[in-house]
Amino acid sequence: MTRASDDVIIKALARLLMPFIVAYALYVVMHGHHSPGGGFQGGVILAAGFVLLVVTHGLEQTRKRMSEKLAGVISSIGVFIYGGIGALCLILGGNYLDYGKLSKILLVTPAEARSLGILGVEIGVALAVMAVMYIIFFAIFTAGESPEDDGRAE
Amino acid sequence: MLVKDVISILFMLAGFFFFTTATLGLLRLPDFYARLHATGKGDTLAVLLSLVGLAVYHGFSLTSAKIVFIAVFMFLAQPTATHAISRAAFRCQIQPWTVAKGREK
Amino acid sequence: MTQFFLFVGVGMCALVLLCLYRATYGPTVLNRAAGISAIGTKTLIILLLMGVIYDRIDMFIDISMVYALLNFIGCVVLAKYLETTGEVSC
Amino acid sequence: MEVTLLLEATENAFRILQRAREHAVGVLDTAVEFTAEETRYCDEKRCRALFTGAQRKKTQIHNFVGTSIILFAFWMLLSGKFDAFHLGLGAICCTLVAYLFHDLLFANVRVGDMRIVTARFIAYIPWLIEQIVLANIHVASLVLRPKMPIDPQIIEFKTKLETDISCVTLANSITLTPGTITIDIKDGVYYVHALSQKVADDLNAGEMEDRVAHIFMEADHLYVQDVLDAARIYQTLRV
Repeated sequence: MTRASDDVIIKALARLLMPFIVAYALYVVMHGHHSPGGGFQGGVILAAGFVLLVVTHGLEQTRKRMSEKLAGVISSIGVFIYGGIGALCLILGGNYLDYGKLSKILLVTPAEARSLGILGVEIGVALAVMAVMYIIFFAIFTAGESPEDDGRAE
Repeated sequence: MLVKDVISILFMLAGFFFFTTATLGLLRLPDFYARLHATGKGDTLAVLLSLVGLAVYHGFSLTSAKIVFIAVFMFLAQPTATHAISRAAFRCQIQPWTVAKGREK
Repeated sequence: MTQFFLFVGVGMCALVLLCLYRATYGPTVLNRAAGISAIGTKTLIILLLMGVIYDRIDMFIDISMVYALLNFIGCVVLAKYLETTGEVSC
Repeated sequence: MEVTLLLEATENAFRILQRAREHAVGVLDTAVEFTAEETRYCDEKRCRALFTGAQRKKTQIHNFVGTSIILFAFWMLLSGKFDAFHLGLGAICCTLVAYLFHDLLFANVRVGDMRIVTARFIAYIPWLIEQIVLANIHVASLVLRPKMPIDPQIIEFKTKLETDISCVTLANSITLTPGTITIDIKDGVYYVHALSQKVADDLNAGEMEDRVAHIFMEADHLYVQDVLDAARIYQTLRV
């Protein structure tokens, strides 16, 4: 899809900026409870970083770091983390996503448990959003023809 | 009024002046490539000057370090974005405006 | 001092309106891309000025960093798309 | 009569046998030589594979550690919270990112000459900023004059720079200096859009290219660091 053209400048810039973009996205996710941002925004920035990598370095380089299958697994894990924390609060006798009740199993005060619970939910949301955006972009970019599916289709 | 404020105001005004010239260039120049001259150079320096002005006003702290980081990022990214757009035009065989072409019209 | 930043911000908004002319009526899609890129850099400064005026610059600086990042990525992706499809004359 | 014939026949047979023996010895000798050659070749190949493997492993570890340290500094700049919980989160995140992207940040960089390159690059920046200010004054004077005196043209020139990063520095510097933007790079040929004849001539003089080549040490002692690295690794392998 992407030609092996010699776009040295954009490639080199993407190479330099890519680790910083991903680190910044993780910062947005992890500090969601006392600065703007949170799971959804952080996940979108993560996915934007991967989009930049696909556009500049081609599909193969990106597949080496994260394949579509792994992205599918990660999206399920993200939803599971979110739902799991909510259900755990239900089991411990509170409402759905009532983080204060988590203090019984985390052995901390309810305030700290609330902070940790929000952090966990945000990580789950970020993983799910990132993986789903990544899958959507791959489906558009390859026009639905993934080479991983070739063996099964025939 | 403090010395810091005066320096900050000077930087901001210089940045605003270069933003204005960049915008006028974007509107007035005759051709796509020539317009990129205005935005690619003008916006880089204007953002740099404005960010330095804000950092001076805010004083020395972690926030001004972040502002300097944005300045470095813009310094790298703005010429690259300009190059990306102009390369797309060049690969699609769009010819630049020349004086001879301007006279014909 | 706050008033000065307010005036600069208002002037910047006027410049954004001027750029919007290029982004709307630009003869081809490439001119629109250049105009939108210019609007992005001005918006970055407007966000920081808002942060100074509301005294919440530690919050607005994260937003403006994301804005700069997405402006750059959007520009590169748009250029790549136009280059691949070759539909630049509309 | 019969005895002489018999003697001659025996002598002939002996001579043939002798020749056959010499031939066989020759064949064996060449075979032995070939085998020795083969073994030496195999040894060399294995040695070289070991050497490159060790070198790659070493650069990978260097890259991983360097990326993690730089990202952790970046994280502390962003976070601004220095308690154990947030620093721990930062360490985990930075290690993860460095594991995923360790080959991106430092591709084609030798560790030894990093310091000189950084120092020269920092010395290059003030000149660049001066050029940017000149460029903006140029654009402003063009735009504010009612009749814009421009004569745009595309010029091409071939560069002598080799590595990616120096090409990128030259291209972005061209974009930021008065009257020129880089449009394309194809096989080392730069296509530059210039606003007037004068700036095009300035660019063809090649002052900036020499400066960039000086920063990334492309003109002088390019291969000294390679030789030093190789000598050190060979020594450790031999002991």
